[in-house]
Amino acid sequence: MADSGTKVKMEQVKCASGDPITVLRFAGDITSSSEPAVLGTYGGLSPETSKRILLDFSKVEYLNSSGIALIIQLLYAASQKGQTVQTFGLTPHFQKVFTMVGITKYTKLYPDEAAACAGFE
Amino acid sequence: MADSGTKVKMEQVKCASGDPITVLRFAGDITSSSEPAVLGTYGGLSPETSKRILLDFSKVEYLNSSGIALIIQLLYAASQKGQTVQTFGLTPHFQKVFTMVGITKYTKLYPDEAAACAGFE
Amino acid sequence: MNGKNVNSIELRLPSRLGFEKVAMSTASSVAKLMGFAPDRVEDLKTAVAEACINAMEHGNKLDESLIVDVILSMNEGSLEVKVLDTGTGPPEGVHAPDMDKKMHGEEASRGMGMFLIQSLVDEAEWVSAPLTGSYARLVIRLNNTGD
Amino acid sequence: MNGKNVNSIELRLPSRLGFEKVAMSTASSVAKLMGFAPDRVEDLKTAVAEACINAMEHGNKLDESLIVDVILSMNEGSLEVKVLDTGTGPPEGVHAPDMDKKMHGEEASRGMGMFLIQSLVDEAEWVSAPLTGSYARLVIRLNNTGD
Ligand SMILES: Nc1ncnc2c1ncn2[C@@H]1O[C@H](COP(=O)(O)OP(=O)(O)O)[C@@H](O)[C@H]1O
Ligand SMILES: Nc1ncnc2c1ncn2[C@@H]1O[C@H](COP(=O)(O)OP(=O)(O)O)[C@@H](O)[C@H]1O
Repeated sequence: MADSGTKVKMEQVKCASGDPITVLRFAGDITSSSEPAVLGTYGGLSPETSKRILLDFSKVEYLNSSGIALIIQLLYAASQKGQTVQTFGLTPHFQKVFTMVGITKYTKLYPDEAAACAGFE
Repeated sequence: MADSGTKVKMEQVKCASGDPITVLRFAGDITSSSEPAVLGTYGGLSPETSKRILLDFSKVEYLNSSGIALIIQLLYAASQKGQTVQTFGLTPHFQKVFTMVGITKYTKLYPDEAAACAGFE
Repeated sequence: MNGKNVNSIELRLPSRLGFEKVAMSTASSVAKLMGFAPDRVEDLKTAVAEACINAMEHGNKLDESLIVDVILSMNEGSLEVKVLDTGTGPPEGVHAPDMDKKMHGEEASRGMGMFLIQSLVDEAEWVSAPLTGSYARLVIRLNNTGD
Repeated sequence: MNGKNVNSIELRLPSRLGFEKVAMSTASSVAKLMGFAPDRVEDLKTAVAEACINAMEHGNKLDESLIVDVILSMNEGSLEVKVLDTGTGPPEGVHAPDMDKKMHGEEASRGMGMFLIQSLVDEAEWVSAPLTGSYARLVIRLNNTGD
């Protein structure tokens, strides 16, 4: 059985102001089996150098409530460490779902990467 | 039950040489229930003014063997009346299917409208 | 399923996480045939996925030899989906997630499936029938353009 | 279907033309889960559609109360699809279309379904079992990249 699984790519970018931003680019599925990809990758970031984190969902094909629970755990951990997390690339449907469950109180949803970067300023 | 049905649009264009071409632009499904759309529309063309016919499949979502049978009937009728028929806009999969059943002996498949138009010259 | 029900389509899946995607595709295709708008099809897909995951995980305890049965019934203006498992059904009603509690570690990060189902469809109920199996029943209506 | 078969997914459809699209979506989704390439998924979709249409039209004579049963069995390197109806199966073997005859009105324009099925999949057979119903059986293999 081919498992489409979760792919994640870590990237460092700079926003207009020159501040460094860590981008986690997810692809594939985010489900209950994505813990290593989501929390493992997040856990590898240093709280000192990764103050600003951007979650890129634009290549995510399937996201369920267990996957959203992992994102909530990431947000919880980040809030504990004083990191700011912004989000972009969600389809209109999943923007609605994130809003329904109330995540938008803890991470803002932006239409694209440029807007999300600007959101840190 | 919403029936996505067969849509067909008739258009007159000119090829580079200035010769008039009749384009039948299909959209939706081509199945056993598409007889009015396929043969009815074809039957409304005058054999004198529609010597060159172009079949545009680029908006077709679903095509089955009963639909292909209607296209064969159209090609048969056109060959009787001395009309030339060219085809474009089929996906690679349906180009393969048309080739498998042998239709390509009676209509050439082109990648796009410009190439298909040029094929009349 | 009653073989005489000419408006029902049935899908039977082993309880393996991931197979809910097959139910999503099947439900999506039925909803498109019925003429549902793309955003309602998305609502339905997420609701069906969550119901199937719950049936596999909680109802059938991830025993792959136990079947999740998905029955799609097409009515004049609505589509009903029943997702059946062999368990005793959810012990409690729908719980709305409290994000503040989740963000303070006072509530599990999970536990949003039933809430999402209820929020995304026009009607949702859970019927517990310990002897014959239990089911989640969802309805989306054609004249509802969504929230 | 044997409830113990943890690698089988079953879809049951009334014999209504158009519902073959639901079978296409279900089969496509299973094939994608198994990792089939997009062109092979297209081959499978067309083959499954043609088999369902034949089951509805010829096997079940378009009686909507008769079910077409689609059983998808996932094996290590292949996907098998059985499409069952309540009829006696095709009376003859697969007939390759003769386009010249069709273009001279000497052969019906139809009659390409079984040929397409056989051409698009890696294995195809028709099993006639007048008492229990008949089925078309198709197999596509993962290691075959298509023609
Ligand atoms: N089909 C079911 N059978 C038994 N229990 C269920 C079923 N669906 C839901 N439940 C119960 O309801 C609880 C809440 O479900 P849900 O909101 O989907 O969140 P989660 O599945 O993440 O726990 C589950 O933890 C489970 O105890
Ligand atoms: N499931 C079936 N049950 C009974 N007869 C069948 C079945 N499938 C095919 N046949 C028979 O085989 C013939 C050829 O089928 P096919 O090649 O698909 O073309 P078509 O369906 O266009 O006639 C049909 O006309 C029918 O007589």
